[in-house]
Amino acid sequence: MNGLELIALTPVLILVLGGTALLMAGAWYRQPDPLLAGGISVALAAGLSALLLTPPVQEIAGLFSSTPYARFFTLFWSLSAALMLVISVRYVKERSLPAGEYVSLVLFATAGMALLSSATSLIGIFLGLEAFTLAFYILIACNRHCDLSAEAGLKYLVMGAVATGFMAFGIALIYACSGSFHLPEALQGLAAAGALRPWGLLGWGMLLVAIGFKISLVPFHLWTPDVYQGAPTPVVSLLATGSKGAVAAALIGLFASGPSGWTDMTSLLWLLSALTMLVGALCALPQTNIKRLLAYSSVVHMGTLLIGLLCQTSDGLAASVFYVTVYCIASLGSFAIITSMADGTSEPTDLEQWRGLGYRHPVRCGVLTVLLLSLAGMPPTAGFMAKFAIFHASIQADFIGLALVGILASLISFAFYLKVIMVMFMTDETAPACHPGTTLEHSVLAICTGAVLLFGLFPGLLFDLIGSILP
Amino acid sequence: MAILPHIPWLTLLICLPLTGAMLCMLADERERTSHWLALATTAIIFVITIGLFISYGAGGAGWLLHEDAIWIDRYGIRYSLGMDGISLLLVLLTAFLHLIAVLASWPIERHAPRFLGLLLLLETGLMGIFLAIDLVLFYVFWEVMLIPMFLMIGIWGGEQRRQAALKFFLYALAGSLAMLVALIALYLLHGEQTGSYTFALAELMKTRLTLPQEILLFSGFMLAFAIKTPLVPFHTWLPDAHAESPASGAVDLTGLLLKTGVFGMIRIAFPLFPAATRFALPLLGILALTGLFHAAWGAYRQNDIKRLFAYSSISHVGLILLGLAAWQITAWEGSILLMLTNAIATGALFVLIAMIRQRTGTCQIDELSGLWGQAPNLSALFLLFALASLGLPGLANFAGEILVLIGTFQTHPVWASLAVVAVVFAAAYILRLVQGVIWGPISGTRITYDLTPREWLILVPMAILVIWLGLYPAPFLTPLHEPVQLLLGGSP
Amino acid sequence: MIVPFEHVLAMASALFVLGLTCTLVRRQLIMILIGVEIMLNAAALALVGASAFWQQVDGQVFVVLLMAITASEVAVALAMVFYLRHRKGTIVADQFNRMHG
Amino acid sequence: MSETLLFLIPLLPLACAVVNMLFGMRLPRLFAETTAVAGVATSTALTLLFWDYSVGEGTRAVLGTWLSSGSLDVAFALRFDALAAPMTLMVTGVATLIHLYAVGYMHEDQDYARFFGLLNLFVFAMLTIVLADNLLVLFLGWEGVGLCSYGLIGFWYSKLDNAKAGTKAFMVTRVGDVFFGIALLWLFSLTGTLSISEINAQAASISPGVVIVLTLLLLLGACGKSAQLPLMTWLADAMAGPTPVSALIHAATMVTAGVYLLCRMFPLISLSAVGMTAITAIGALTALYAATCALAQREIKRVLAYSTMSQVGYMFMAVGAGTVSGAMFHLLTHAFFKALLFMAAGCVIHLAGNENDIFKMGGLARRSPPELLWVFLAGAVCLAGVPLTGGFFSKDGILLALFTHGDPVYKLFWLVGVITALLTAFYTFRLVYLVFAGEPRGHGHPHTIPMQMRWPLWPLALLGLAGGLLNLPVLVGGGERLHHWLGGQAGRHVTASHNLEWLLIGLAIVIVAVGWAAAHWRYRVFRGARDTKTTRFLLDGWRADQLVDLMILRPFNAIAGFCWIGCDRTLFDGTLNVLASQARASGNLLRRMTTGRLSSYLAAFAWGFLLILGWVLMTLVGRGGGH
Repeated sequence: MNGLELIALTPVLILVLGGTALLMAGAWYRQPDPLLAGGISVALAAGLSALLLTPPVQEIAGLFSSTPYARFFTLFWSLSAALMLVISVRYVKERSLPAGEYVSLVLFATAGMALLSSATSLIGIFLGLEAFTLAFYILIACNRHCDLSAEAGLKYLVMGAVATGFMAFGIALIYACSGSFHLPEALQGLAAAGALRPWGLLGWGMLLVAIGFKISLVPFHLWTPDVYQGAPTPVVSLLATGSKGAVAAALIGLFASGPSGWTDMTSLLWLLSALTMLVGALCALPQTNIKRLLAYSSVVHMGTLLIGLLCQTSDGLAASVFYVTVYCIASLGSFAIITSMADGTSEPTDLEQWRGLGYRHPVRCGVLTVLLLSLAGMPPTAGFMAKFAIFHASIQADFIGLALVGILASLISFAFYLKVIMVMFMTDETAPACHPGTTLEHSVLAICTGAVLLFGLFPGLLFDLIGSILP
Repeated sequence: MAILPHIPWLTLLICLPLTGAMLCMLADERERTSHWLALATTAIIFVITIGLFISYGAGGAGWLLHEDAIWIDRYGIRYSLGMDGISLLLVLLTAFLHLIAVLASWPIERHAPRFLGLLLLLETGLMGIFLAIDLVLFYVFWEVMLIPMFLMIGIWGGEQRRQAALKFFLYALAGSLAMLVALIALYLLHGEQTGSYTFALAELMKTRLTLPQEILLFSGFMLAFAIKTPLVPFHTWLPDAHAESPASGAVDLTGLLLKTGVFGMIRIAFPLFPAATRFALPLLGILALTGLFHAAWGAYRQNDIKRLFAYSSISHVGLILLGLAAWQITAWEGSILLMLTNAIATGALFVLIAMIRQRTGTCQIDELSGLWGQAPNLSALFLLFALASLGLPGLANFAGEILVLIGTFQTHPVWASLAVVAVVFAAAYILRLVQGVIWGPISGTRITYDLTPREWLILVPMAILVIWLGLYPAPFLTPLHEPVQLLLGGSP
Repeated sequence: MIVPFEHVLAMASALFVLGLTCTLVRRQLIMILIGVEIMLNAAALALVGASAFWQQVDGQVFVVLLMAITASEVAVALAMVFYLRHRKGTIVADQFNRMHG
Repeated sequence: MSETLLFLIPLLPLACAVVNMLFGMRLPRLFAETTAVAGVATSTALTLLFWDYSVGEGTRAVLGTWLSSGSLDVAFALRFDALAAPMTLMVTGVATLIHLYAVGYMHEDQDYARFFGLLNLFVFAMLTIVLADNLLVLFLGWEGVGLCSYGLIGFWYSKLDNAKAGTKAFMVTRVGDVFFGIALLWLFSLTGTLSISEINAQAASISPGVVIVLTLLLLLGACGKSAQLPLMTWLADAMAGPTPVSALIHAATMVTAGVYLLCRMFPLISLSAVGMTAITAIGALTALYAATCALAQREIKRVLAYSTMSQVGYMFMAVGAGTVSGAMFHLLTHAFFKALLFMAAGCVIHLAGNENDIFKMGGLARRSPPELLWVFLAGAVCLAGVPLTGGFFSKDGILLALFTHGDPVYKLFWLVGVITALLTAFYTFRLVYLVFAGEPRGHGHPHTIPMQMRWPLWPLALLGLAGGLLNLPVLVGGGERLHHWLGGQAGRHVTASHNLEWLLIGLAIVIVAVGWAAAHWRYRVFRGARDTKTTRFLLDGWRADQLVDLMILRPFNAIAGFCWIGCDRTLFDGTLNVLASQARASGNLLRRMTTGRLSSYLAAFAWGFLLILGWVLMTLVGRGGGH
C-alpha cells in the first residue's frame, strides 16, 4: 500500500480517523451537541473529499476500487450518514444516548459501507460488511432505557454472527475453488474449475445466504421487522438505507464484473426475488406498526431490486443503481419523519398514534405521503421512474414473469402504503400531537422530498450520472 | 391564437392548475383566499380554453397545437403534447367542469384550501391525459390523477369513504400497471424493429406486430381503460366511489375521470393496435351492450341517488363504447358528443344532489319526497338535468345518443336496436327517482330555502349548455370531423 | 500436501455443519455463539487448506483477518450477553420475543 | 324568407311556455293566463293566415341545422301541407278553447305558472309533431308531448298516485317509442335520409319483407302514444290529471298523434298488406276492448278515457282500411266532441262537488244550468253516433271503408266495428242517464262554474254536431271536401253502391236506437251498483295492469335485483372481496413466520440454506446429465 493508494482512500480515512477522534473526545467531553456536529462535519468532509478528490489510482491494495462508481457511493453514504446524524441530534440528547460512541460508531459504519460499495475482492466485501455490521450490533442496542432495543440488538447480533459464518465459509470455498479473492479472477476461476466446481458453487450459495440476510431476502428476512421496531429510529434510518444499499451496491459491482456462480442459479434468484416481493408485501398488509410496515416494505424493495440485478444487462444495472438511490432517499426521509415526531420518551410507531395526524402536522404528514408514494412507485416521484426502469430492464431481458410478479407485489404494496396515508388523513383527529420537530430535522425532510421530486420530474439527471459511473 | 403564436398554450394549460394548486395549499387555513384563488385559476384556464376553442374550433387535420421537448433521454421519453379536435373538446370540458366544481365546493368548510388544491391538481392530471402524446407522459398523468381523487374521496367523503377510496385506487392502479407492462413491451418491440427507442405515439403506431402480440398488448392497455371507463364487469368501484365522494369530486369523477378511459381507447389503444382492435370490437360491442343494460337495471334498484347516477353513468358509458365499437363516423362523433353531454348533465345532477343533501341531510330516495313543494327552482333544474340524462330530445344527451344509434345501426343493426330498448330502461330508473324525490307528499318542512345566487350561477350555465348542446351541437361536432375520420381511416 | 484437498474441504464442511447444528439446536446464547465460532473456525480451516492447495499466502492472510474479526465480534457478543443477563436475568435466546408478527 | 315565419306557429307557444316557466310565478296571475292563451290563440290566427302555404305540395321551411355528422344531416325543418294544415288548425283551435277553459278551471290553484307553462309547451310539442318535416324533429315533438303529458298528469304531485300515473304514462309510451326509434334508425340506414317525404318517395324501393317489419314497428310506436293494445294501460290512469289536460292531451290531440304518424307514413305502410291488416286488427281489438271496459267504469273521466281509446281504435281501423281521409275525418270530429265531453265532465264534477263517481251523481239535470245538459248531450250524441252528427258521419265512413275492403277478413273487422258502435251507444247513454237523470245520490257541495268554463263549450258543441260537413259523403249531397283537400295523401277513395250505403246507414241508426233503448231501460232509474265478477273484470280493464305487473314489472324488478345484488354485489364485489381478504389472510399467515423467537429465525435460515444447497445440487446434476 503506497501513498497514492492512501490518497485514494482519503474519504474512508477521514471517516475512520474522525470517528476515532470523536470516540476519544467523547470519553472526556460528554456534551452531545459538539460531538454530533463534529460527526456531521466529518461525514460531510468525507463526502466532499469523495466528490472533489480525484483518486490517483483505480484500485487500492487489490481490495477496493476508487472508480467513480465507488466514489459515488462513498459520497452517497457519507451524505446519508450526515443526514442521519442531523436527525439524531435531538434524539440522542433527549434519550441521553452516549453521544461520542454513537457518533463514532455511525462514522465507522459509514466507512464500512463505503468500503463495501467499492470492494473488488471477496476480502474487501467481508471487511466492509463486518465493519458496519459490528458497528450496528452496538448502535441497535445502544438505547439502554429500552427493552426492545436490547432485544433487537440481540436478534441482529445472533443472526449477523451466523451470517458471518456463512459468508466466511462461502468465501473460503470460493477461494478454494478459484484460488483468488479478487473478484474477476475468482469469477473466472469458477468457470474454469473442474472437480472443484461444486465447492465453488456451494460457496456462492453460502455467500448468497449471508447477503440474503443483509438485504433481507425471504426466507432470511425474519429479523428485519423486529430489529427495525426495536432499534432507535435514526439508527434504523441508516440500517434501512446504508446497510442494505451498500450490500446492493456491492452486488451491482459484482454482477457488473462478469458472470458469477449465481448466473447458474438464475432460476433460484428468480424464485427468491418473487418470494421476497410477494411475502414482503403480504406480510406488510396487516402491520399496525409503522416501523414494522416499513421493514416489510424494505423487504419488497430488495426483492424488486433483485430483478434489476438478475437481468445482468447494463440497463438492468443502471436501473438497480437508480432504484437503490431513490429507495434510500425515500426510506431515510420516512424514518426521519418518525424521528422528528419522537420526543424523549415515545415516538408514534403504532398506526393508532397516527390517526388524523395529517391535520395536526400537515407538512410532515404531507411529506410522508410523498415519500410513501415514492416508495410505492407513484408518478411524479422518483420511485415511479425507479420502478419503471426496473420493469423496463426485466421485460427487456425477458423476465416478463418476474415483472408481472413485481407488478402484483407493487399493487399489494400500494394497499399498505395507502393504509398509512388513510390513517393520517382519513380518520377523525384522535391522536395526540407529536413533537413539532426542529428546523434541522425539517431541513432533512426538505432535502429528501426535494430529491424525490427532483429525480421524479427530471430523472435524466441521475440516469446520466449513473450511466457515466457504472463499471 | 394567431396574435400570440409563441406562447406554449398547452403547457400553460397543465402548469396553471398546478401553480394554482400549490398556491392553494400554501394558503392553508385561509379559506376564502383559497376559494378565490382557485376560482381565479379555473376561470383563467377556462378563458384560455375558450380562446383555443374559438381559434381552433373549425378543426383540421393533424395536431392543431403541438409542443415537444426532450424529457428523459435515456429512454427516449419526450415531453410532447398535442391537441386535436377531440382533445380540444375534452380540454374545454375539463376547464368548464372544474370551474363549476370550484363553485360547487364553496360550502366545503373543512380544510377547504387543501380540497381546492387537490381539485386543481386533478385538473392538471386530466389536462395532461387529454394532451399527452408520449406514452410515458400519458402514463404519468394517468397515475397522477389517482392521488387527488383518492384523497378527495377519502377525506371529504361519506361514511364508507375509506373503503371506497381504496377500492377506487387499487382497482384503477391494477389496470394502469397492466398498461405499464404493455407500454414497455411495445416500446422494446418497436425499438428492436427500428432501432429507435421512443415512446412517441405516432412512432409506435408504425410498429409491426403479429396478431397474438397485438392482442396481448392491446389487452394490457384495454384493461386500464376498461377499468377506468368503466366497462362491465370492471365497474363495481364506481358506485362506491360515487356514493362516497363529495359533490365536486363526483362531478370530476363522472364528468372527466370516466372519460379518460374512453379517450385512452380512442387516442391510444385503437390506433396502436388496429388488428387487435378489429378482433376485439365485437367483444367490446357486446360488453358495452351488456353494460348498458346491466347498469340500467342496477340503477333501477338503487336507493341512494348518487349510486343511482353512478349506475346511470356506467350505462351511458356503455352506449358511448357501443358507438366506438360500431366503428362508424357518425357513431364516433356521437360517442364523443355523448361524453361531453353526459359529463355536463350528470355533473349538474351531482351538484344538485349535493345541494339537496346540504338542505335535507340525506340523499336516499325513500327519505325524500315532494321536493317541488319546498324548493321548486331546485326541483325544476333537477328535473331538467334528469330529463337530459334520460335522453329527452332537445336536450344534450339526446343529440349524442341519436348519433350513436344512427351510426351503430349502419354497421350493427341488432346492437343499435337493442340499445334503443335501453332507452326505456333509462326512463324507468330516472322516472322512479323523480317520482320519489320531486313528487309525492311534501315531507315536513325540512328545506327552508331554494337556490342561492351562487347555486344559480353554477346551474344556469349548465342548463344553458344542456339545451344548447341539445339543439345546436354543430360547433362541437365540427372539430371532430377530421380527427375522427383520421382515426377511423385505418382499420375495420 | 499429504491430505487430499477434498478431504480438507469435507472436514471443514463437517465442522461447519456441526457449528450450524449447534446454533440451531441450542437455546443458550453462549452455546449459539460457540456454534458460530465453530462455523468460523471451519471457514478458517478451509482457507488454510486452500491456501496450501494454491500455494498462496492470501488465504492465510484472510484467516488472520478472520480471527481478528471473530475476536471483536465475540467481544461485542459477550458484552451483549452480559447486558442482556443483567436486564432480563436470562440468556435463553427465545425468551427475548416481545416483538413478533 | 317568409315561409320561415311558419315557425312562429309552434314557436309562439314555446316562447309563452318559456316565459311562463321562468317568470310566471313572479308576475301577476293575469299575465300568466293572458300569455298562455294569447300564445295559442295567435298560433291559431297564424295558421289561418298562412293557410295558403299548405295548398298543393305544401311548403317546407328550414330554420337551421340540428345534427350533421357523416352522412347524417338533420335540419330543423317543417312542412305545412294539406295533411298538416287541418291538424294544425284543430290543435291550435281546440287548444285555445281549452286554455280559456283552463283559466276558469284552475283559478284556485296556486301553481298556475307551471300549469300554463306545461300546457303551452305541450301545444308546441304537438305542433312539432304535426308540422315536422323529418322524423327526428317529429320525434322531438313526440317525446315532448310525452313529457308534458307526464308533467300534467302528475300535476297535483303531492298525491303520489297522480305522480305514479304520470310515470306510468311516460313509461308505457316510451315502450312504444322504442319501436318508433328502431324504425327511425332503420329507415335512415335504408334511405339515407330522415325526411318524411323522401322516405315516402323511396318507399317503393324497400324490399317488401322489410316494409312489413317497418310498418309493424311504426304501428307499435303509434300504439304507445295512442293507447292502443297492447300499450293501452296508461290512458285510464292518466285521468288523474286536471280535466283541461285530459281534454287537450288525452282526448283531442296527443292520443291521435299515433294516427297522425301512420297517416304521415301512409305511402310507406300502405305498401304492406300484412301491416295494414295488423293496423286494422289492433284498431278493432282496441275499439272493442275499450268499449267493453267503458261499460263498467264508475268514474266519469274513465268512461270517457276508455271511449277515447275505442274511438282512436276506429281511426286505426280507418288507416288500416286505407282511407287516410276517413281517419283524419274521425280524428277531427272526435277531437271536437271528446274535448267537449271532457270539459263538460269537468263542469259536472265541479257541480257534483268534486265527485268523480257517476254512481254517486244523478239528478244533475235539475241542479245544473240548463246549457250544461245541452252541451253534454251534444257531445254524447256525437260519440254515440246519432245520425247527422259529426261523429255519425265519420264513424260511418270508417265502417263503410271496412266493409268495402277487398280482403274478406275486413268483414270481420267491420263486424267488430258495428258491435263496438252498439256498445258505444249503450255506455254513452248510460253515462248521460247516470249523471243527469233521476234523483241526486251524492252529497257533494256544488261549486259554481266560472264563465270561462262555460262558453268555450259552445263552439265545440257546434263543431262536433256540424263536424260532418267537413267530409260529407256524396250520398247525402256532400262534397267529400276533406278527401279532396288531402289530394294525394287521402288514401283510398271509398266507393260503394248507394244501396249498400243506405243499408249501412240504416244499420247504424238501428244500432244507436238499440243502444239508447238498452241504456234507457237499464239506467233510466238507478238501481244500485252491481258488483259481479264481470263488472269488476271490466272495471279493471280486463286486469291488464295485473298482467303487465306479472309479466313485465316483476321480472324486470327481479332482473334488476339480480344485476345489482346478484352480479355486482355478490359476484363482482364478492370476487374482489375474496381476493382482498385472501391477501390479508395470507399476510396474517405469513407474518406468523416472524415468531419473535431467535430459534425459528435461525431455522428459517437453515431452510433457506437447504433450499440453496438443493438448488446447487440440482444445477450440478442437470449439468452432469447435459454432458
